[in-house]
Amino acid sequence: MTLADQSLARRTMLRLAASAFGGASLPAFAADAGFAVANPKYDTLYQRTGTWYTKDPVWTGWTKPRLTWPAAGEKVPELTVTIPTVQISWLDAWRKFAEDATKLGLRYNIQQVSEARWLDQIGLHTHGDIEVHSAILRPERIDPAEWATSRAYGLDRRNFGEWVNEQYDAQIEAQVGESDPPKRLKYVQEAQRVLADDLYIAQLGWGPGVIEAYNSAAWDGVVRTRGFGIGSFNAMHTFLRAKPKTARRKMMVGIHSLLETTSIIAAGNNMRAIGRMIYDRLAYMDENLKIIPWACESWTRVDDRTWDLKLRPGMTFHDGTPVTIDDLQFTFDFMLKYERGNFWTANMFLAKTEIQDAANGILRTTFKQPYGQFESYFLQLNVILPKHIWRNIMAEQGVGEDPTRVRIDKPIGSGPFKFGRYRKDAELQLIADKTHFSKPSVDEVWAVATPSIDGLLGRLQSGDIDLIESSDTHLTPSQAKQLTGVSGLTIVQTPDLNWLHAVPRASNLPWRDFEFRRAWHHSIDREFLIKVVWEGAGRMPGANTFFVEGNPWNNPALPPVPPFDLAKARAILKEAGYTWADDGRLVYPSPDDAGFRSRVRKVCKDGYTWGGLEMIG
Amino acid sequence: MRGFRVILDYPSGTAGAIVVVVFSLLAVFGPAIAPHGPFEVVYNTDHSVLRLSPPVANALFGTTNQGMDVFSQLLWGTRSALLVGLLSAVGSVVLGTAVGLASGYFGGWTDEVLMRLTDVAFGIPFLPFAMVVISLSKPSLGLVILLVVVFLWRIPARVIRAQVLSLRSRPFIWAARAAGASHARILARHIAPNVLPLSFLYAAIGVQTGVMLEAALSFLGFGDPNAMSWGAMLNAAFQAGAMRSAWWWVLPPGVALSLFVTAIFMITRAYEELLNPRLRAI
Amino acid sequence: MPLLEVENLEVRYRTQAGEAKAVDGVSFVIEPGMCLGLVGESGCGKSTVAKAILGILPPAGHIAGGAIRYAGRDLGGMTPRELRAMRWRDIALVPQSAMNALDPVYTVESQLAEAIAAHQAMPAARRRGRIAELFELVGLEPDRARDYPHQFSGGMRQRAMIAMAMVLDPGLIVADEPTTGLDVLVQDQILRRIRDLHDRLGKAMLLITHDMAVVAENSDRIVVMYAGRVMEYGGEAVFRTPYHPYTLGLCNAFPDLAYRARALISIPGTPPNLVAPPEGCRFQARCPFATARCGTPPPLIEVAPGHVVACHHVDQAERFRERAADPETWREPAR
Amino acid sequence: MSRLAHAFSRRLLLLALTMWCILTILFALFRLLPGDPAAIFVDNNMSIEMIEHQKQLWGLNDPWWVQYIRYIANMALFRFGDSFFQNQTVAAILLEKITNTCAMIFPALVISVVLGTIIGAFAGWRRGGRLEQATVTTALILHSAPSFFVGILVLMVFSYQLRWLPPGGMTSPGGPEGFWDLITSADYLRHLILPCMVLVSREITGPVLLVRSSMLEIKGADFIDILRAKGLPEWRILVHATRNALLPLVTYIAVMTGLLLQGQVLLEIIFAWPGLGRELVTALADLDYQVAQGAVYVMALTILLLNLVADMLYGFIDPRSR
Repeated sequence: MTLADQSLARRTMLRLAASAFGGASLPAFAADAGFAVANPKYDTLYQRTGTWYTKDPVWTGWTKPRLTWPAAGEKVPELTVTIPTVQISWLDAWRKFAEDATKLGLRYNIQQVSEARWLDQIGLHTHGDIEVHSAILRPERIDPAEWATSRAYGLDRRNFGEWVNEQYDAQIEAQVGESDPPKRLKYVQEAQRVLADDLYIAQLGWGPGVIEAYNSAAWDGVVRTRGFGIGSFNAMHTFLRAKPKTARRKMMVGIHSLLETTSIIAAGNNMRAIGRMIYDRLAYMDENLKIIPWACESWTRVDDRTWDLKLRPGMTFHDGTPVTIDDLQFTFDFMLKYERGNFWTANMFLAKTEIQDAANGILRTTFKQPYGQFESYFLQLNVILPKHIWRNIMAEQGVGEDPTRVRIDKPIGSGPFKFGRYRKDAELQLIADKTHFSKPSVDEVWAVATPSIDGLLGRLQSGDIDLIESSDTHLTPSQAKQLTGVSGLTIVQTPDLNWLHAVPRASNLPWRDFEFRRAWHHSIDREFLIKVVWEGAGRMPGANTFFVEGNPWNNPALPPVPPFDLAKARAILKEAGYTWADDGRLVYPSPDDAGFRSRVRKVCKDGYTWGGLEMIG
Repeated sequence: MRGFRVILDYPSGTAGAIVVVVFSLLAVFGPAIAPHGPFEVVYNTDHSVLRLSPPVANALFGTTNQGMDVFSQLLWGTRSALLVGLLSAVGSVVLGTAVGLASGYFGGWTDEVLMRLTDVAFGIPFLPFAMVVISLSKPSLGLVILLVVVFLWRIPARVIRAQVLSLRSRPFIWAARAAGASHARILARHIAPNVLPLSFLYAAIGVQTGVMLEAALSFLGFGDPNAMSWGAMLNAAFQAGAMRSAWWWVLPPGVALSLFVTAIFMITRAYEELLNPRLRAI
Repeated sequence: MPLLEVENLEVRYRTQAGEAKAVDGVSFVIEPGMCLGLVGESGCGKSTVAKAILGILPPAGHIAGGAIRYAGRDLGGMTPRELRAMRWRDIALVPQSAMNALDPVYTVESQLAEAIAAHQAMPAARRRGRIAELFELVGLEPDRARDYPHQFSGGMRQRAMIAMAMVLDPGLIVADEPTTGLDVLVQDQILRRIRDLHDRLGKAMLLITHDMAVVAENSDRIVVMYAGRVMEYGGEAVFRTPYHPYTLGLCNAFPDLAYRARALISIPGTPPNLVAPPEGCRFQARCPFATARCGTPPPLIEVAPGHVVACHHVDQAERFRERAADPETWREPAR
Repeated sequence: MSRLAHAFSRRLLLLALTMWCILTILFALFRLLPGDPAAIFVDNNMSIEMIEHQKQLWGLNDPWWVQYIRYIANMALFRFGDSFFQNQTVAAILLEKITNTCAMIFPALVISVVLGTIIGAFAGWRRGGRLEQATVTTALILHSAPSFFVGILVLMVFSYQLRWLPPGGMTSPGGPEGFWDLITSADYLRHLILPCMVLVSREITGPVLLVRSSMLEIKGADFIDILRAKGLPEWRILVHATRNALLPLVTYIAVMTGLLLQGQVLLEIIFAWPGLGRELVTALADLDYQVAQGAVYVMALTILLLNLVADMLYGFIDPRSR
């Protein structure tokens, strides 16, 4: 079982397309034998036909030496950290971490690459020792599987450190099939405990804070959605409930990312969020992240793989056509038929749908296996497509089997906002559908593309925009400070659920040594990240978990993160048999150090079972 | 050296020369006199970060949003800027001169091939091309220099070819050839000395263009992340959204860049007048 | 009334070294129908005289004294508007090197037409007719008028310039070294054309040249200039019986004309610096016959009616003429 | 005329050759796409069959030279493929962006050339004056000032401090629709002023300095004396001189447009202008390679075509070169 990140799939298609017109060709690699996996179950990730790690010369070239026992006196190699160029703050933090690590005899090689190349490298696990990642919140990402599975499950490719802890994986496998939320929470909390205990990922900071500014002279009653803030199209409560104070009933929203397409199928994340304001989601979340009914009035669990969905009565599409259960079923059928993993991944476990009660609008959905993500993922991601428009759209436009190629110039949905005017990369007008059940109080929402933070702040200051779309753009305290004097603007901070973490390559040396990991965790000056880089807008991580305090899935009883203490780190390393060379560099314990050999073989802390790559020889 | 004296005959040339000398000194000694490292955070006495501060005593030009000292960054940035400028100038002029000499002197197919190559180079839009290359690989100062060289060599190549062509028909070349001098000797003894002043001119122009292009690339975020440069400073200010308020962060790199580029421009104009007396009346 | 009177003309140029007296007290008179030859080495100021008359001195130059009168009217006292109206209609120019005298981006015809249009309203058709007529006059095919200057040969361009000079039928034509840069055959043809203008149409003319032979053939009166000053001024006696050693030297340069000279003899040395010219006779440094007296300004002596010479030693002219024929005399400067 | 035709066809051939070389470079560059194309096999949601199908569809199983020939053919016919991100053909995207870019460049170009010529002509004509000295010094400084810095400065002053002009974009939200309505609207003009000013401030220096120096050269030419001697009014003489001085400018305009097109990238970022340069930056960030590649191709082609046009135009303007 795996969950795919659709961004990876998207890039695959992009690369394929670029190959066609840009001419890349596919080199053939000779399979490299010599790699072994402790538990054959995990073999599939490395050896299965269609996977490629062991066939990739870059990956094998990197991994092989790191799975070879170090010689006597061998220094711990340079630790490579790869950071995308756009993430200036990550680099700022890593410069400090690297400086501190030299005091332990560690050398970092911090590489900055374009975001494109970074995505590629982490996807191929050729990014080096440490992968750095931050959370960007979306409604479906409240579901614990988004992070717990993708970043640490032994069979997921987005587990960039290739950490394979069988006890952790057991919890993950259990939670995803558990459709009863309280029971699922138990599994998720136990998984978090294992993760934190085995010292795999290092949470560097919880944050940065969600700080926003809005035009309070013109608007009242903005809604602060936990983790999202007031201005996120993903959490559209502000756009539904804010009250205009002036005659202007249009809300102008500056948006950093460009508006690239109006097709909800082909869109990237920002436009997809807008798409879900036009098409109705089946369920949504309130400002406290509690799941609430949306286009589906209610749902009933029949068994652990079957649910009955009841459509909200009285809804109409923006062209006046009533929304029927046929439309809902058509949407699922459409997704089932064309699901290629390159758009919505929510439907990959759906087996079939049948209309249970047409008069009352009840549809039965059946899944291939017990499904724990029904409410928090499946209902959040799916929308209702108007059957009368979409029925033959693929054939009419002659796009073959590829729904991402469908052009929808003027989307018609049943959501709270009608699609108005659109100028690509410039502006998009959303007109409130006053007949919608959510009863939007604004008249219009305009998304105004402004590609730089400076431009956004300038427009906020000049009153051109009322707030900034906050899915990926928050203010720093110093930016907020610049705006505090501006009349009419109010700064608000919303409790955040964000984090920034580092993932070491646990399957490789030196990270295979639990004691080394422990020492490394002590070498990270998290306070620097929070106080200096984030300008104080962040929290010290309570534990090494993805589900920060405030997240509904948080486990409050986790071991704390190892504090920044270089002396302690040094002591741990010394205790574990590490020595220091004349130039100060850290040297591996001697090859006959039995403790070292056993730790490296086991990788996991005592009490857990390692299922991943084994040392060579 | 005669060239330098002529440059100094022009007030603008003198001013330019002084500015360039000052910047060169800063590039060499700047990091040594910089009170902080390029990425070092400046703290207040109470150990809070001196963040986004206008110029004060312990941060002469103020600080960035990360509490880094703008003055120190400027000094470190001068070094990278001049390094890129100098190396790309040398690279492009050596390459351009070699191509120009070979093309102009040997003529025929050599000329045809090299000049078509130059035409191709002239067809490449630099910034877009450089952005593509950098985003496909890894940003570094070396790559920026390489790209600037690839972009710049074409101009000296064409100009020097034209110069060589006119030299080639002069009697002393015929005489030398009739006397049995080898190609290498003729090139080295008779042609190169006449072409070198032009090469110097294009080296100066190369420094200017190199500095400018590095700044532009860095500003767009395609610069070397580990090197502090003027463009990178502007980029950081732009990314931080500090343009509207933190004038102390924006002005130093911008003014330094403009000043340096103007200075070189003044020198090249004075030098051009030396090379081309017809312009002297102008 | 004389057509053109130049009286004590002084022209100065601003140079980096100081003010150069390019023309220093030059006077001459051109009567209607007369051809005056102005002769001297290059740089002696003769072209400057022409430019001053036409009012096209470069920005660095200005008239510092004296007067130029055309038909009795002082050009210096005219308003720019009057001056403009007078130009070309009254005084036209056949310039040195017609190569660059035509605007390369306009057709020859339009440049001629422009001159007409600037001074008189004339329908385009008549203008074209006039131009065709003039082209024939100077020996050019009229249908080449629509060509661009670069399509003409050097000689053709100079003819076009002569046509242009004639286009308004001016009272005076200034021909400033009209044969520079042309090959000998063409030079001859051009000179013949110019002589035609003078002979057949009775045009008054100021012919400027360094070539004594040209002057001898064409001119009624001759002015010999050296270093901004007039050395000798008179009728054809100037080259038949020259008085001034400089004139002798000039004549030597053209053997068929030279006074009993057998070989081509040139004057050694270079003209003096005009920023700080020597006291006295300007030619003294190069004059083989110079004496101490030459350090004082030479008097203007009328040796014959209408024949004026600026030399202290007019009395020794006979001896000079004999000695001047001997190349040895010119071997070394006197001092 | 046949000589002209011959020259033209030779130039066209050279252009094709140059373009082919650039395309080959691009082909090679994009073959070095980040990462390993074999990575396409890893997507668990993409079946092998689908990948194979897709590869077959795009001809990726063909030998490299077949792909190369197809690629060149596609490019030559402006078949850039589709943008995955934007759900549109790349050609359509590029066309729209070029239009927007031209909406900024074109006015700037016209103003720079016209105003620059006038200023340069006067500066050259009235040589030595204080005005001329000031013009030249200003031009030198403007020429050297990096446009993105100037852009930031004018934004700081006119937009953020004085609040006279909008800080970016082509229109205010809800501005006029349709290209013609847009570019004839006052709103668009207001948005155009700042970026146009920055572009002009830099680009005008070329014509000013160029026209000034050729003016100085022409002023000393004999034919100017003749024109004056002909009694032409001063302005007529100035027209003659300017017309001659314009010759080198024609070639320069092509160079200038090429430079503008590239330098545009920076200004489009600063002024949030949805043009070709910004599209390229976004495309590179989004891995939208078809768009990136198309954009570079179009820019290179534009530059080459402009040079060709300039050469040909020069032939028409300067009778000597015919």
